[in-house]
Amino acid sequence: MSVKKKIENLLVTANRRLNSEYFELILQSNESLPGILPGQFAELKVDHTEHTFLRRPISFYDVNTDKSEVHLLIQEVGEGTRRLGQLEAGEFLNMIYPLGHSFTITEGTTFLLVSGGVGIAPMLLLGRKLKEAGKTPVFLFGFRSEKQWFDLSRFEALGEVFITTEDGSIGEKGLVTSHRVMNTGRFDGYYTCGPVPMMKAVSSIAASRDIFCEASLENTMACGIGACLTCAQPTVHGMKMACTDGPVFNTKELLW
Amino acid sequence: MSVKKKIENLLVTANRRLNSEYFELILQSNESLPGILPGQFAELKVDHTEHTFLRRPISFYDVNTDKSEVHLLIQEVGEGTRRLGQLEAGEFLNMIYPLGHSFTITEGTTFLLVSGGVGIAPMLLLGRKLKEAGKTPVFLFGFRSEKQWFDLSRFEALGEVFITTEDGSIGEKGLVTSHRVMNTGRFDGYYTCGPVPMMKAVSSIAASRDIFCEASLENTMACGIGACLTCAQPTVHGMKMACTDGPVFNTKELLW
Amino acid sequence: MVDMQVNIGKLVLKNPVTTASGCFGYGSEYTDFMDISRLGAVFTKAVTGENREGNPAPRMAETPSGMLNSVGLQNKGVDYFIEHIYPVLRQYDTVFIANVSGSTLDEYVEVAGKINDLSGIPAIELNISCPNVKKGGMVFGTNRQSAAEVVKAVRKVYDKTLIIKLSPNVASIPDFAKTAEGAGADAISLINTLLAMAIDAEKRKPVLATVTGGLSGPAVKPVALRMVWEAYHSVSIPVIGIGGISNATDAIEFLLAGATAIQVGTANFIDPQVSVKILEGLKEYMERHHFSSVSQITGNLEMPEGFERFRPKTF
Amino acid sequence: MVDMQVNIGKLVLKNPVTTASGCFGYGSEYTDFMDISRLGAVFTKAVTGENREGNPAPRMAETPSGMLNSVGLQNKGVDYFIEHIYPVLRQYDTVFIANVSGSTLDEYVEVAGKINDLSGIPAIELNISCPNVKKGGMVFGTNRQSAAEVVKAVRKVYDKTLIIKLSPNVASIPDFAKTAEGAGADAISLINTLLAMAIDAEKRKPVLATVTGGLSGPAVKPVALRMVWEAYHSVSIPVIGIGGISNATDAIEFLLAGATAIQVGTANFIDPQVSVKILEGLKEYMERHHFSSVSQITGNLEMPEGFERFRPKTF
Ligand SMILES: Cc1cc2nc3c(=O)[nH]c(=O)nc-3n(C[C@H](O)[C@H](O)[C@H](O)COP(=O)(O)OP(=O)(O)OC[C@H]3O[C@@H](n4cnc5c(N)ncnc54)[C@H](O)[C@@H]3O)c2cc1C
Ligand SMILES: Cc1cc2nc3c(=O)[nH]c(=O)nc-3n(C[C@H](O)[C@H](O)[C@H](O)COP(=O)(O)OP(=O)(O)OC[C@H]3O[C@@H](n4cnc5c(N)ncnc54)[C@H](O)[C@@H]3O)c2cc1C
Ligand SMILES: Cc1cc2nc3c(=O)[nH]c(=O)nc-3n(C[C@H](O)[C@H](O)[C@H](O)COP(=O)(O)O)c2cc1C
Ligand SMILES: Cc1cc2nc3c(=O)[nH]c(=O)nc-3n(C[C@H](O)[C@H](O)[C@H](O)COP(=O)(O)O)c2cc1C
Ligand code: FES
Ligand code: FES
Repeated sequence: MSVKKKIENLLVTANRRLNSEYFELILQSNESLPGILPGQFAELKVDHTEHTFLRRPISFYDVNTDKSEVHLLIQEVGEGTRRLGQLEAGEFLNMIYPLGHSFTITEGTTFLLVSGGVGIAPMLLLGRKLKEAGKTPVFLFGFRSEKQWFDLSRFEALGEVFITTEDGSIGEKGLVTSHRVMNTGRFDGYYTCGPVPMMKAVSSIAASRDIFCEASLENTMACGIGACLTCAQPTVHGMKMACTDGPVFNTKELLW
Repeated sequence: MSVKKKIENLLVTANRRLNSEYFELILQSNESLPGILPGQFAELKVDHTEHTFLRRPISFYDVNTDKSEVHLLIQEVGEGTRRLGQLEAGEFLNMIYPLGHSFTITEGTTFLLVSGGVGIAPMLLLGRKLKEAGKTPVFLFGFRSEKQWFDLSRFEALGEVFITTEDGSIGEKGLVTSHRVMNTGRFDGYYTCGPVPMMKAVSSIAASRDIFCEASLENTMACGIGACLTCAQPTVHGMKMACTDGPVFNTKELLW
Repeated sequence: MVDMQVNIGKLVLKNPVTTASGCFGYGSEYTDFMDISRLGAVFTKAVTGENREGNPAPRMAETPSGMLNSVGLQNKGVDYFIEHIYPVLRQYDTVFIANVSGSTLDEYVEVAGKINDLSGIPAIELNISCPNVKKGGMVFGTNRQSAAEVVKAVRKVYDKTLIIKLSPNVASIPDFAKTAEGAGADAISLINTLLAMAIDAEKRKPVLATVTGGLSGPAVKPVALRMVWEAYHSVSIPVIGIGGISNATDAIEFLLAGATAIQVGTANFIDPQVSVKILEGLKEYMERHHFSSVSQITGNLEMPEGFERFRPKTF
Repeated sequence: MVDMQVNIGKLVLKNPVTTASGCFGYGSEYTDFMDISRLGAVFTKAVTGENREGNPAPRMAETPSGMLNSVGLQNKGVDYFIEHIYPVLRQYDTVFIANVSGSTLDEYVEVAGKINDLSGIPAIELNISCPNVKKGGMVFGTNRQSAAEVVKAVRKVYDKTLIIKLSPNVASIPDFAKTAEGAGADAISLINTLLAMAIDAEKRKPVLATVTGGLSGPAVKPVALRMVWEAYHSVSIPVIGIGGISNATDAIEFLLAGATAIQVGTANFIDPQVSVKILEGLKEYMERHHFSSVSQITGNLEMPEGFERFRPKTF
């Protein structure tokens, strides 16, 4: 049973710069929020410019049901995200949501949530849902450098947090997959989001340990609602759509 | 001898709303201004949007050489002028200027400057130049209604001002061409800017009186500098370019 | 009250605003956002003889005021369509028109023949213009003889309203419009996408896995408008206008150029409610301009004096 | 230091960044904004046999990420060009390439022959693709036999570098590219504008006095890129890429698709300094990607695995 998708103008209540690349956008609905699950995303309308035409898909970072607020964590990579970064409190943002197939809460007790860069975005909501389900989330975040780091206390409130940076400027130096916590047998499964090579590496480790693993993909998308068939993802069950069958897939399914 | 054209980012020092349709944009150069003549225009860069791609040609309304400031009087008619209307003090606007062939200061002493709607824009600078040249400018402005009217004291400082509105909400009711001042023989020539039917009517009256008449045209333009040949204006001397041969033409020349 | 009804072959549509194939799924993807029964019709995504996986990923590239796609007719085949999708479509009070595609003449005939038996599908749109498949598709749409053959063959097995969707990747639209009409089409629709390409300069690779794809969106509107105008003056069957339509003004431009109805494609991705907004804008325009029937707009374009002395003759 | 030099036929250009015909006047319109001798070349506006008034006004319409023009080859004719314009061009340290247009085969031959005698013009671009004139222009560019005839005839009287400018308004670019090569062209340039149309819905009139015009600007870039890529793989003479190039990334995409040089057209209207900015961006890219010579970029595109299994064969 899927929640009805909405198209709505949400009020920007805050836009916080987290570091030189990331910002956190807080948007408020004047209705009660539909149920939003970890790993789901929204399609945001950005200005039509020389370089932007389609909507931009962005995961839910956090949800505050009482305040009818959603939080998005966004990295500036191009014109679309740059414009989103310029939004100011009081402006409105048109958004289609909630979209996509979420992470699965499965059997087992301890899970490692592995992200690279802004792939951290869906992990907060996921960590919270895991905790609510009585599980133990452990976070492992890879950043390029300290420059991508920001205050992680919201994650720390939910579980242990480990960090790696490629340049060693903070946390362990190296890639997430070489972090010692990945070499322990304490996890019943992995959840991962970030660059494809990283997710593939995490998925291989999961396969070698024969444990559960889900990855959230970032295929380019035109519609976000299953209508255009452009976000195709090859799987062992044939071609799937990242926007409706995903963006979260069990890595066993993926042909990538 | 033509002044060198510049492409420059000018500082918006003020953007004043004059009425529900018109605004006055004041822009400052950090260099000394090139010589700007009445009837000349600038090509303004507007954001690339769904509906705007090319620059927008706008006449000079006023020039303050001491402050290196230019004033533009703009009517919101579409997306481009709407965006210009949203510019705020402190922002920059890219502009190519000064462009085009100006009004001619000719023999005679008393001249009627006839405009319709935002065609009023080039008349202030023209009135001032005429006055400086020892002539007597008289202004006749046609507006659709009171809604297009704004404080005309800068014109009043230069000469008599007559107004007509189509609905009679201010000034004489009717078109400029039916205004009594047009039926007097006191003028040595007319200058006109506004809707083509109005300018044609003014030009016919000038012809019937055998007096001087210049009109400023608003042909659509792509480049504004004589390179694209899209702003063509048929004349008795063949096809002319409104951006370089005009926008001001002697109405005797025009085939319109 | 303005009369919005339009006729296309035997088909009567309650209004001229429809959605384009491949850009509106099977309609159900949009029911959360609008009442799809307000549309004149929904053109479904392509149906082929057999299940097709479509093309490899990536299949999409964003371009200035447009996008490229290389979906490649992904669908589960006509039998699956009849068994599983058709029953769902029947639940809506909406006219569904099946977009029929294929690689061979026989495949087109097979699919059209099977859909002919579905009482709830009153028309098909024969897609002889897909630029994204190796065989068939555009091959039929860019060769007059093949186009004539496939239309004739389908006409034999299909007795409801037959719409032929033309490719813009040709030198002369009138040639193909006339070919379709001569071969028995009840209407033509155009344009399908323009064959195009995107490159990632940093990676030094084409963006699409298929290298080339089809361009759609506002970028193509001026080309589409010209082709619809040419087609309208070349044939006497109705023309359905497609290409970059994103608001009511765009839709009206196509009607003025000669379209009897229009399809909204890519614009649905940016605003899933755009088709009903277009419908409302069209009504508002008709009232403002005192048109009592939408058919009064079709081809109602005042021509500049003596324009034929200057432009190249294209029809 | 990166080597920016490129060869086109007998012609050596100091860099691959040039400006497109009809979009840069005779160069002098831009000297207030930039040093035009920094450009690889300037393609002049069209030169025809006799004085031409061009088309009636309006000649311009703005479109999403693009524009239509219907200038119609306005110019004062080849004799005026030789007497009054050529002497001015000679004063610049810039390579000028004359864009030669006509209505008849004889006119092309006459103009080319006369320009052959000008020592300061090392190449011509034969415009067989203008969509904006009733006779000639696109007619030659959309019919292979006429195209071959006019190229052969001009080749006989013109012994410097002969560039043929192709029309995008055809079904197969490779056919025309090969035709030009076979008939003796030293290089081909593409694309000219796409035949298109704009309508004013409120006035219910076409925007252009000629009804149709040529679409240019970023909107056409994906189509142009595809055509340049097809042309590159069809012939062994150099290809000059044109169509919507507005920044260095766009230019690099065309080089990667197979262009030896590029022309900047419509973008000059928005930023008169864009061509030198492109030149600088290209140098920066070459340094970042460790290219020592710009020729290393041409056609240097990594192809996705097995793409030929999916896309329709276009060359
Ligand atoms: C389901 C989903 C959820 C996402 N969640 C988030 C999120 O929570 N926070 C966040 O910052 N980003 C997220 N992304 C990625 C985000 O959508 C893109 O970064 C954004 O669309 C880029 O837009 P732009 O205009 O800024 O950049 P563009 O100018 O479009 O692109 C700039 C660069 O980014 C690359 N790029 C563009 N789109 C994508 C994409 N979808 N995936 C990978 N690379 C891309 C381009 O190739 C280019 O190199 C998500 C993507 C998907 C599909
Ligand atoms: C030399 C010159 C000087 C000008 N000076 C001024 C000035 O001082 N103040 C001022 O407000 N305007 C002036 N204009 C007109 C101004 O350029 C247009 O109103 C503006 O470009 C419209 O842009 P837009 O994006 O707002 O509207 P668009 O969306 O481009 O057009 C909106 C409506 O305005 C019409 N329109 C667009 N361009 C023109 C044009 N050039 N002439 C007539 N109608 C047009 C369109 O057909 C459409 O109906 C001048 C034009 C020229 C050529
Ligand atoms: C993602 C996508 C998928 C499409 N799939 C089909 C298709 O299956 N069959 C078809 O005839 N046209 C297909 N088209 C073409 C559209 O129906 C339409 O002709 C084209 O996109 C131009 O209209 P637009 O600019 O409004 O999108 C597709 C277009 C897009 C963007
Ligand atoms: C206003 C204008 C005038 C043009 N005149 C000519 C011309 O005289 N001869 C020619 O071969 N091409 C002419 N062109 C086509 C351009 O040279 C170029 O091929 C086309 O505009 C595509 O490039 P762009 O998108 O960068 O503008 C003209 C284009 C424009 C916009
Ligand atoms: S983005 Fe359209 S189907 Fe997934
Ligand atoms: S606007 Fe380009 S020549 Fe006048």
